[in-house]
Amino acid sequence: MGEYLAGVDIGSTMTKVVIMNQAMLASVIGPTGPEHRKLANRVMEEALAKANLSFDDITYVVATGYGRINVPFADKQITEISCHARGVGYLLPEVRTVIDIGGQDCKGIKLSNGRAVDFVMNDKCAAGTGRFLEVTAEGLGVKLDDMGRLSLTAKNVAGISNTCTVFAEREVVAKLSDGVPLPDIIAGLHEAIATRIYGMVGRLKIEREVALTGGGAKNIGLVKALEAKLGYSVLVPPEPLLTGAIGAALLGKDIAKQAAENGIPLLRSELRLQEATFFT
Amino acid sequence: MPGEGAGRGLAAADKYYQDYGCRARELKGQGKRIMGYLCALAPLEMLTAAGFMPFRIKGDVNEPITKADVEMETIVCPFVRSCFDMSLKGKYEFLDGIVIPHACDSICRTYDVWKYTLNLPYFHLINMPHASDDPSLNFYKALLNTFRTSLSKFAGKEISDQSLTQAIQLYNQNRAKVRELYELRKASPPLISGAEVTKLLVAAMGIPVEEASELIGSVIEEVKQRGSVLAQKSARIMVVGAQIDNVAFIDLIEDSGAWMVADDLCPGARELFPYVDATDDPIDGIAERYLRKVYCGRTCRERKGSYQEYTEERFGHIGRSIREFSVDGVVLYIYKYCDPFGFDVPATKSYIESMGTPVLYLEDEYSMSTIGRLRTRIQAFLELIGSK
Amino acid sequence: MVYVAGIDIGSAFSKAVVIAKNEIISYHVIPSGGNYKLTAGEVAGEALTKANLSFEDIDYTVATGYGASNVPFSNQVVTDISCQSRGIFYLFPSARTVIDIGGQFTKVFKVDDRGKATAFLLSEKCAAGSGRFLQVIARVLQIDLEDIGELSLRSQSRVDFNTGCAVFAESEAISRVAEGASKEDILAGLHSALAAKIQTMVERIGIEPDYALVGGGAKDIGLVKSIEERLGSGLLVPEEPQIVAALGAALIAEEKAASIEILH
Amino acid sequence: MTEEKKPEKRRTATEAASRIGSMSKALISDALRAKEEGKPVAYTFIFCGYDEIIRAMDIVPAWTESYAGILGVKRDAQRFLERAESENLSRSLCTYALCGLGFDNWREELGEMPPNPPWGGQARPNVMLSSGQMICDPRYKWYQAAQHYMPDVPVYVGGLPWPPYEEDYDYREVEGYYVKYIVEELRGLIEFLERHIGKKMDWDRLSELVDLSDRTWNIISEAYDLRMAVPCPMGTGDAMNTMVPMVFMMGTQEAYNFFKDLYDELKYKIDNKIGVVPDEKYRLMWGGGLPSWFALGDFNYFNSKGAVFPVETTYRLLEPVYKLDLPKVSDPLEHLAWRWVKYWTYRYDKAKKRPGSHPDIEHLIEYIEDYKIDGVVMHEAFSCRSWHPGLIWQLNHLKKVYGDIPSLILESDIVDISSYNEADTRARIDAFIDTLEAVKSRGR
Repeated sequence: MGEYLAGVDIGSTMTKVVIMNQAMLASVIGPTGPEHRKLANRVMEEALAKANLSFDDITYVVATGYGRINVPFADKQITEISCHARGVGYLLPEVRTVIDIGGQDCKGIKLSNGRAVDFVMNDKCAAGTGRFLEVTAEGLGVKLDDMGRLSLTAKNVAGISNTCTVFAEREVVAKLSDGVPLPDIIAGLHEAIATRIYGMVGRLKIEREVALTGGGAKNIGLVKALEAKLGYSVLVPPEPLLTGAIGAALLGKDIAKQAAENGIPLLRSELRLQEATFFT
Repeated sequence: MPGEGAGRGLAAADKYYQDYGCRARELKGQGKRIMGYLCALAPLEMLTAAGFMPFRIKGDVNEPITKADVEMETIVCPFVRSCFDMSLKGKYEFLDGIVIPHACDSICRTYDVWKYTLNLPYFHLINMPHASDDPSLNFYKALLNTFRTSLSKFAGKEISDQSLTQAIQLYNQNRAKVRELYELRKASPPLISGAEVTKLLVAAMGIPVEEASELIGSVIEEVKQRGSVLAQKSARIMVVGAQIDNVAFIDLIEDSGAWMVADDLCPGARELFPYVDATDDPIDGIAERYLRKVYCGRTCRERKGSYQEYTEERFGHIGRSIREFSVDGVVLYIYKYCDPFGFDVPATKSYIESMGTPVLYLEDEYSMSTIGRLRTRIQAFLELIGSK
Repeated sequence: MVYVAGIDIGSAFSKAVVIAKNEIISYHVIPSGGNYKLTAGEVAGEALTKANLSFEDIDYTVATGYGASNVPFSNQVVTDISCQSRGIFYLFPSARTVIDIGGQFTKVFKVDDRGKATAFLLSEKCAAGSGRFLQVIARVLQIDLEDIGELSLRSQSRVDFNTGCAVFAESEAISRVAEGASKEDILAGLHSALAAKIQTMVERIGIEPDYALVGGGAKDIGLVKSIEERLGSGLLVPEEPQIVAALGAALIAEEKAASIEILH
Repeated sequence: MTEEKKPEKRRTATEAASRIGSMSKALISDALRAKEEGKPVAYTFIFCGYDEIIRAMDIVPAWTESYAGILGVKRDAQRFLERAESENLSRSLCTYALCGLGFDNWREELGEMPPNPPWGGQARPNVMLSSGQMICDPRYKWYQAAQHYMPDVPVYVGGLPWPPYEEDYDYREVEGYYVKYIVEELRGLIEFLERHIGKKMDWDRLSELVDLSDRTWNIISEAYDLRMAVPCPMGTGDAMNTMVPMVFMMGTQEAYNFFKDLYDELKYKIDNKIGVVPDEKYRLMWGGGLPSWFALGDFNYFNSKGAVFPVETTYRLLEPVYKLDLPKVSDPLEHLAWRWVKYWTYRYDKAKKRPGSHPDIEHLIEYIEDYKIDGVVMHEAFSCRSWHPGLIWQLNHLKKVYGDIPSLILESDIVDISSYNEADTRARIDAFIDTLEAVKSRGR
């Protein structure tokens, strides 16, 4: 039957939208700017166009992520913790621990039959988040996407002592000037961030299988560094950026199903999709 | 006469909370002497018996710490730094002195910084032991008598056993009121919100004990009269931690769809539930209470028997509250740089979880700037409890 | 004519100053980039070209700054605190307290009546409250670093900005914008947060006017104003606040050159 | 995290200091051997006041701070810190304790030592001897937390406080009950040990050891006083080594002999004008804070700039016993108690003589004058609230009651290397040397 669910995940750096019914129909990923609301609408429209649907075809919209409150047309806000859990549980049922490395935070989530049972989160300090790599990549004059590949050619990993992202940046630039090979430095950065993440997520008593999601999962160097810490290989979903949005859509589906079963009408947001910006 | 100047009910509590120190300032104007103190372990009965109005120094999460950093390292507990910052900024200009119990390193090790930076006529460190065996208790009694002598010298009046006994009664009545207040939280939904309780208890730290008891009493009446007006929410939360003297964090919990119905905090149950027993020498009862009845991480309880019994001895009161207040989840809220509570986290967490109660451990910095960041954690924790 | 040069390789920008007879002949500023050695050559080369000189014309070169050791052609390396003191003394002999807001560190130091540093303080081991704060924000708000100052002065109601981390200043700014705060108010908030930290450092080292402000941060009129407010005193700001250390290095180089002359 | 490159072998000025490596290694292996031979091992703290008692009962001490420090020196602390973090212990807590707890947690989980532990690892204790004294909170919290991983190991918590410095009463009015309390707590310790180790205290032996440690206090003071000489024969860098027999071997003949040798060596160096640095330009005092164990090389860096450290307030928690005017008592425990209280109150009278002064300030002034100090260097270790709060105030107050003097506060940690950056630290040292020169040249 034509029940369409939408999940909108506004992260600190990337915004993702998926539209699903039985399977995923459309997904859009775009950078998050200062104007969340405007962006949410734009990205949603794009996704709808891709799926040849209009907003009225959508049964339920769940917003998640750091900007979730800025999605006027969402029917419900749910934290990224629950959404990632639901999304990964759906994509990779065997997973017990999720490590999500976002642009400005890092989460560890413990799963038990597709639901979050415990979690840890870092967003106090940029060390251990994607920003750490972004900033240092800038300092090195390297494209973020090349970091992973480059680090794999490291001969001997350079030690990065500073955990403060800003100081790490100056530290790596100094190392570069001292003639330390680029790959060694980048490998050192991955080592440093993997260490921070491992220390934090370790609080959950990590159990296999482990899935890696978020932008960090696209960085092969970081994946390898984490696998080295864990001592075994991790699973990475086909599109690691989308697990939150997929989970959001699925939770929307659960809510719709629940309502139908209890024969109560589905509570929906008054606001429909329209060009809203933070100025208005 | 008691209660003079003190308004009534939640409105008065809110006024004293918002304008913390206004009553002390007023009384100072009327010639009352005000003695500041840091931390729940200052023996208030002694201050009151000496004719002072005890005034609890608090910080301010909304005020960035600036002046304090000129004299004090930033590796000190942020709550203590904020208290010091407020004092330096003249927020408590009405104080005649400050009494500081040897609570933790952050307080004890900065004693000289406080003493030599704030020009106040009186300072005294009560060098409370960390051990709690009998020799420690006797030592503590000796300390209290040294303090008694020193304080009466400054007060210019002898602190008689009789005045101590009266003070003890006043504070025990106050503690009874607080217990009565907490009864209102047992209903579901609670009759009074966590934010309302915290505001009231903070307000009470800044006014004379008789007025505090009356204020709490008037709030109890008001709340009973208004009946069950609070909405039903998804979870009943207990907060365990060192000191919370503002509602920002509690609002965060209660705005996220839960009620805070119990605590092991200062100000809160940990500090305000224990009574002082009537003893021939009032010092005995006071010493026993502050060293052995206030379950603060800074006091090392003697281990008798197995480690499990020891854990029960240390955290049993938390377990009892979880049952009595039918708590669904506990937020373990610890400040950075807090040695007494920081080292307890693994044991506290596993004790509470062993009761089947989920725990959210948060390390925070005593600043509004972090509140936003905690929101997602709180909401996720509540979703997690809800899906159980 | 004896020409000497001062080279300052900072973590964000590199500067070169050429002087003769105690007068600035030319100077140049470029971003430090990823290779200090190349940067050093480039910035010095540019300054020399401006002065129609070549490396051969330079009698003595003093290098300073975070990357000083990477200046192959320097005769001597001198700490940036000594160079800045010397430079400030040349520009403002009355300055006793100098505030340097650099790329990542904020430094406050005392200069005596001979242009020598007698005490100093550096900001803590975390970039909170460093100049980096502003760079990050400029990018988020899609404005030029140069415009930050002017904009902030138009603030109506300042946003209280109190993040722990310079990098997260970015996300905090983003959410403030999302909440509808204006760029002006956000910048004003940042400035006051930074100024508060600086005031603390000045009080720690001991208040002593006149105050001078140098480093990239001194180009930010909004920051200057908000520091002046907090200190309740005006600030001496050089026209080119970024080149003070390089200038001082050059002045020290000139003294060296002179003393060598005497030896010969 | 990838560890920093191992530090270059640090140069020591004295032959005595160069012997320390093997001595501290021996301390670790003693505990391990004791385990094998079924002898009792006790976790305990430096300056716990228990030394003579432990030695007299043939209990082998495992100094948990020492092992954490060694992990720091070897730049191998991070994995244990991470382990502790995974246990929900905040990284802002004492990193000695975090290393120790990380190690305990790991060892207990494996039932054997963690992978390649430096020097064979930290032996599992039979008892843990906490201290509810005033030095720091981790001294009672650390082993309380360790019980979470070793629930079967009994813990003793004894209180050894000292009177705070106050104007409103004289410490002599209270020292009596402080001593009484300490004696009771030490007696409690002995009962606890007799109960759990099943060995009686040999009181005559205890008296001998107390007498030996008195003499060791004296010889240490006399040896260290020799460092007043110009040029200075031994700096703080070396003192961070020679603290080993002082704090881990008190009450042993070996410690006494070590400092006797040090005394002779320093005498020889002075007679032959052998200084730490050939051309001594600046005499600095290490005026507060524990060192960064992974960066002791920084002392050599100071030396390379012509700066020496003739004296430090750190790891010199003793005075010549004959200066403490201790009452004559027969009970060795009472003697220990008096020595403890009189040591901590040693400069109280002095402080009362100088308006607005304080014993800590008097301590600094005394050293500045006795050792002809040009500048004060301190280290603020972020994870330790024992010695590090109050440093800023001490400097401010010193300048107020005594006079201005160049000062530098370094910021890092005792074992957490992620708080350290060599380039930045040395840049600060360079700048400080410049200010010293500027101030000195004014004087001339």
